[in-house]
Amino acid sequence: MKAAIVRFPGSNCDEDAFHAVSGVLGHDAVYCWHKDHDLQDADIVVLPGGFSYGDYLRPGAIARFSPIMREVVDFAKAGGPVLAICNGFQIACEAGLLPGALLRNESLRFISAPVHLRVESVATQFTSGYHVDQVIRMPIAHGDGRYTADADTVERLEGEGHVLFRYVTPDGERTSGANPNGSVRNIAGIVNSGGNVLGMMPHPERAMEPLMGSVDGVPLFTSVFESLLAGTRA
Amino acid sequence: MTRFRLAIHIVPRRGILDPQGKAVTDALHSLGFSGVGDVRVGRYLVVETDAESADAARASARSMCEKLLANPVTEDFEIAAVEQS
Amino acid sequence: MTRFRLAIHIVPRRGILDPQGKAVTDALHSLGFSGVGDVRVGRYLVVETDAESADAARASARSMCEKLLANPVTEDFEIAAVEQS
Amino acid sequence: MSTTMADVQPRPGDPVITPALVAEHGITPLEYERLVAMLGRTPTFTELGVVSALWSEHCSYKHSRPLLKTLPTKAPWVLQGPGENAGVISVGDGLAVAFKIESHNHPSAVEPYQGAATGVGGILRDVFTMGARPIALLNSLRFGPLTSSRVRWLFAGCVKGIGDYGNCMGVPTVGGEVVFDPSYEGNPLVNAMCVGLMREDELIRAVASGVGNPIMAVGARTGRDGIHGASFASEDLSDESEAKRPMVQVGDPFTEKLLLEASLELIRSGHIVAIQDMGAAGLTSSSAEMAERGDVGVTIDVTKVPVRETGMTPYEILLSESQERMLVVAKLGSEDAVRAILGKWDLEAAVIGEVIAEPVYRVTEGDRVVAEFPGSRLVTECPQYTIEARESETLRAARARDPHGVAPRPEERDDAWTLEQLLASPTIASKAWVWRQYDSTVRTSTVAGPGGDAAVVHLRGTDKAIALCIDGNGRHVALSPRNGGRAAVCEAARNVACTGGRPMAVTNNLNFGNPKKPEVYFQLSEAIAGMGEACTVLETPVTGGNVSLYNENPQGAIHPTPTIGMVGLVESLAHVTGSSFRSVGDKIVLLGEPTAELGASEYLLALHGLAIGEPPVCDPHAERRLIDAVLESIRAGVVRSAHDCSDGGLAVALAECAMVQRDAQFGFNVDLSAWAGLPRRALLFGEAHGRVVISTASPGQVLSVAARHAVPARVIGIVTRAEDGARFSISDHTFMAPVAALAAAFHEAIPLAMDGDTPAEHAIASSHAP
Ligand SMILES: Nc1ncnc2c1ncn2[C@@H]1O[C@H](COP(=O)(O)OP(=O)(O)O)[C@@H](O)[C@H]1O
Ligand SMILES: [Mg+2]
Repeated sequence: MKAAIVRFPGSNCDEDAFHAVSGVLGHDAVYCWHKDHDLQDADIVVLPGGFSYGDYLRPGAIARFSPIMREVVDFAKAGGPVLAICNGFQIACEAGLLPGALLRNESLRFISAPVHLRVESVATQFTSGYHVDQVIRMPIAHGDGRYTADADTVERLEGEGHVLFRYVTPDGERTSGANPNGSVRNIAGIVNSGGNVLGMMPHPERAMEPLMGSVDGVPLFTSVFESLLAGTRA
Repeated sequence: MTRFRLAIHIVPRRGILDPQGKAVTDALHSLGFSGVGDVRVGRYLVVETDAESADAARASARSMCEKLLANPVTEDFEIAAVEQS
Repeated sequence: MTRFRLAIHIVPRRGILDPQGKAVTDALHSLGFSGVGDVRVGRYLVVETDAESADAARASARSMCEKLLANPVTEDFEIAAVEQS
Repeated sequence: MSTTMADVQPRPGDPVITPALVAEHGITPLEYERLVAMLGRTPTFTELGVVSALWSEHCSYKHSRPLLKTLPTKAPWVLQGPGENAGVISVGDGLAVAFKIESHNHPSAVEPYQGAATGVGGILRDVFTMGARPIALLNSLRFGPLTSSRVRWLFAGCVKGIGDYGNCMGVPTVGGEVVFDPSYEGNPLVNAMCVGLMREDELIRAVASGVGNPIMAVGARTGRDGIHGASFASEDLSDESEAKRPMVQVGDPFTEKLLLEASLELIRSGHIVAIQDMGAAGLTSSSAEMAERGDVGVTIDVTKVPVRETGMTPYEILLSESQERMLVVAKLGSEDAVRAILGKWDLEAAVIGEVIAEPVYRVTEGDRVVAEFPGSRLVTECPQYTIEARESETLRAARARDPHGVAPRPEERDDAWTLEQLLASPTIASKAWVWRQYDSTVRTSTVAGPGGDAAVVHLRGTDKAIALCIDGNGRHVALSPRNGGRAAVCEAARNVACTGGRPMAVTNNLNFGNPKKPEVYFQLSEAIAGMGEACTVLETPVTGGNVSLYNENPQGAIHPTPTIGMVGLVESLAHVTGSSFRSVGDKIVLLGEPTAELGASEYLLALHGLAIGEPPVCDPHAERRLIDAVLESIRAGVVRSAHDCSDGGLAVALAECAMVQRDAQFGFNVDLSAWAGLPRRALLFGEAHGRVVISTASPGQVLSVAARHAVPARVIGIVTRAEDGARFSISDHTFMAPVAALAAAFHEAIPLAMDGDTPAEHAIASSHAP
């Protein structure tokens, strides 16, 4: 299996994603330069974290116009799995791959901290490796992670089980205290209606090895790769 | 072609939480500006551009906002001024 | 006491680097707005406040900018409008 | 080799040189004489500007170089000592670590957000111009008391500036320190440290060479930013300096990130021979220093420099401190290759001059020569000063006062109350409010981030890690400069050892007042001597650093504050050790001895507002034995946790072991009767050096290791459950503090001060941020 890790100017979690895919899990990973139009026949596309174009104007607002985004959008439309992490999530929303928007944290501060997430649905190719209501731990590190969408959209996401991760307390309670950035309904990660584009603010690629303090990100990557393998076998 | 100066306002849409506006309100109160009520904080852009006419300039200002400058999900924009410069 | 609506523009001072303005300029160019020259990105604040008179409102707007809203070493401000609301 | 210098005519429109103008440039009459003698004529306005920058303290070290020369700088593992953009040490496996610390005190006092941010930008460039990829940032901050709203504004702004820059770069900020003390009220200190990693063979030095090679300006365009920043940073902050304030430099971390990637690609490409950051005094110092190191001449045409604004004069272009720019000496014929690499990253590169054989430093504006100096003399001619050193009577008197004579406050009858007060003192309290704003986990190699004694960063591809910290205690230095200099180095080494790292090398930042004052010069020379003694004994050579003088204002000077950035090597990830207790029933061992020393303590400042008394004596030989004992115990696998005693003494250290980690708290039960003879305040809160608190399941082994190293050691108690509280007994005197209360005091202090009922400063800091 091969992952295409898109490199925008200002991406800075690209090497971490590369290490997660290839260093830790032993799959192939390639970097795709934002000025190119080539996803190098990858099976999955990763939009990594960072500060594409310095987050100037709005996080993701400029990156969505990078040349390679045309291929990324086509890949997603064709049902290919796209994993959009942190700045990648912001870019995916700006590009219309996912509904809603990510606004400045309610505290107005950048927040770097480990958070607890509750897995809300395991019926997706990204979460089949977890069990329902499992509480997992991984870091967040962002200044603009407050997920917002109009009421109907939020209802639809909830109704169709497209909210995959929610900020919770260590024992799985959804409280305002457990909400680091003011996201509506503690939403930390969602999938599109096709179930093939995942956007999340927390960093699964930073929870891959014991020395990182958590390995809770591993099942996310293995889930996708296994469903892809299953697909090719079928 | 004439040079125009476009002034653009981009504001958080009503109903969307504006924590920066709130922080500024609180700050103004604690500085003694007790009369202050609601504060909204948005973006102000000044764009120099060439255009055939004021109308053309205004039209391209709109499309800049729709394409890039404002986020349709959370923000409203207004073209505050179009002047020759 | 009357309610006034103050519109305030805060812009990076001329000569001071405006990385955001530059990023937006480049983005607009690559979107085909080739006529675009310089872009400055600042903040737009709308402040509701009570005051005795329009002049009083304007005066307090100034002092808000000097005390809090504008950074005296990097930014200039202008009171764009003072209207009864 | 001598050369015939062109007869340089004044540039039309430039001001005429008058004594007043010379003085305005901070050039003394004596220095002006030297200049005229060197040129054999009156300098042009441009030359005056160049010299005022290069002969400023910031660039010339004219008051500190003779003292710095006394520091130890050599060891087999040192690949690059002082004099380059950053120091470099070998860590084995063909890997090398580049690191350096830099101050941005004066800019941060004027505009905290941009001042601190550009400080981080500058130190990052110093490291990646050596060929290393930055892998960690640290920072050391000093402010007045948080009760002042201006201080809260400075603090919030600096922290946000540091965070926004490092976060955008994707370099984790893994550690640092923050101290609040009245002496910094008018002059905050902002020191930033960067650590980079490279293969030994990737090391590149900023030495111009190869006659005919093109000199290229790379990165951001040049504007009027920070003109005269260097000489500005070499003056007291006064009303004049307010007026003369240079145009504030604005940082652009996005461009810096592109510049980082482009520079590393450039260095690996083999198309260049040298690269240097255009930092203080921008183009002037970078070009002059590269030429001086290479013992060659350079010529630069300012009309070729890409500018951001129209009508810039040669003077302005040479002295601009616009950020995110590099000066590169390319190989002849490689110009296009260089442009191509920069272009890939949407950055500019322009040929602005060339390396010449003639040993002259020549600047032209088109065909007109606007400045010409006899080569390296421009750098070497700068006079060096040695000032008479005399200790301040006031400080002498303050040291002479007996801390034990200070009457306790009535509430102190309850030691638990005193302990809570100390834990809530912002200097000791948790700095999580700060580092929650710093991305400390990007690059996924942070084994131990902020919150412990030192940070630990994994060297991927090996089983090794590096341990990093910054330490310095200005109050101790003020009251006993030489001892304080030793102590700063030893505390840093202790912190590194507690995490399992062997101290390897040091970078340092000397933050002092006006060196022309005998009292300040005394502090400077004594502190440096003390640092040197400790570095020699600990075998941690100094590989570089930075000097920031004139940190004073009409109200007076700051505490003399050397900050020490220490790099240690952790031989195996298995050795990485934390400071928090880990399991109930573990024995608590104290290595080192409590003493009757109470002078200069945080206790005296926090509870009595006093900076008095003889500071605790620091003996580097004892520290070295302690460090060896700690490391041997850790390697033997018998250490569950290790935490050094610093601010607040033994009681605070024990409390920290129990509750720094909010989600894993413990209690403890200690018996200090062995020292019942000591004054109780000294025993609990005195800051005697050379002490480490260890928790272990095998106390016997720890004691025997300690004995072998002649380190005093004693089992003082046991780790209990948090509900059992923090219990102390000193013969018949006992007291208990609920761990929850200690934790609340420690964790809530800074959030309360910053977010409590005064959001104003925060609103300012955030509304000003981009
Ligand atoms: N400005 C800062 N930036 C990042 N981390 C910080 C900062 N200030 C303090 N810390 C972290 O808080 C912890 C406690 O700092 P400090 O009290 O100075 O430790 P010590 O007393 O052991 O030197 C350390 O892990 C340090 O890295
Ligand atoms: Mg310590």
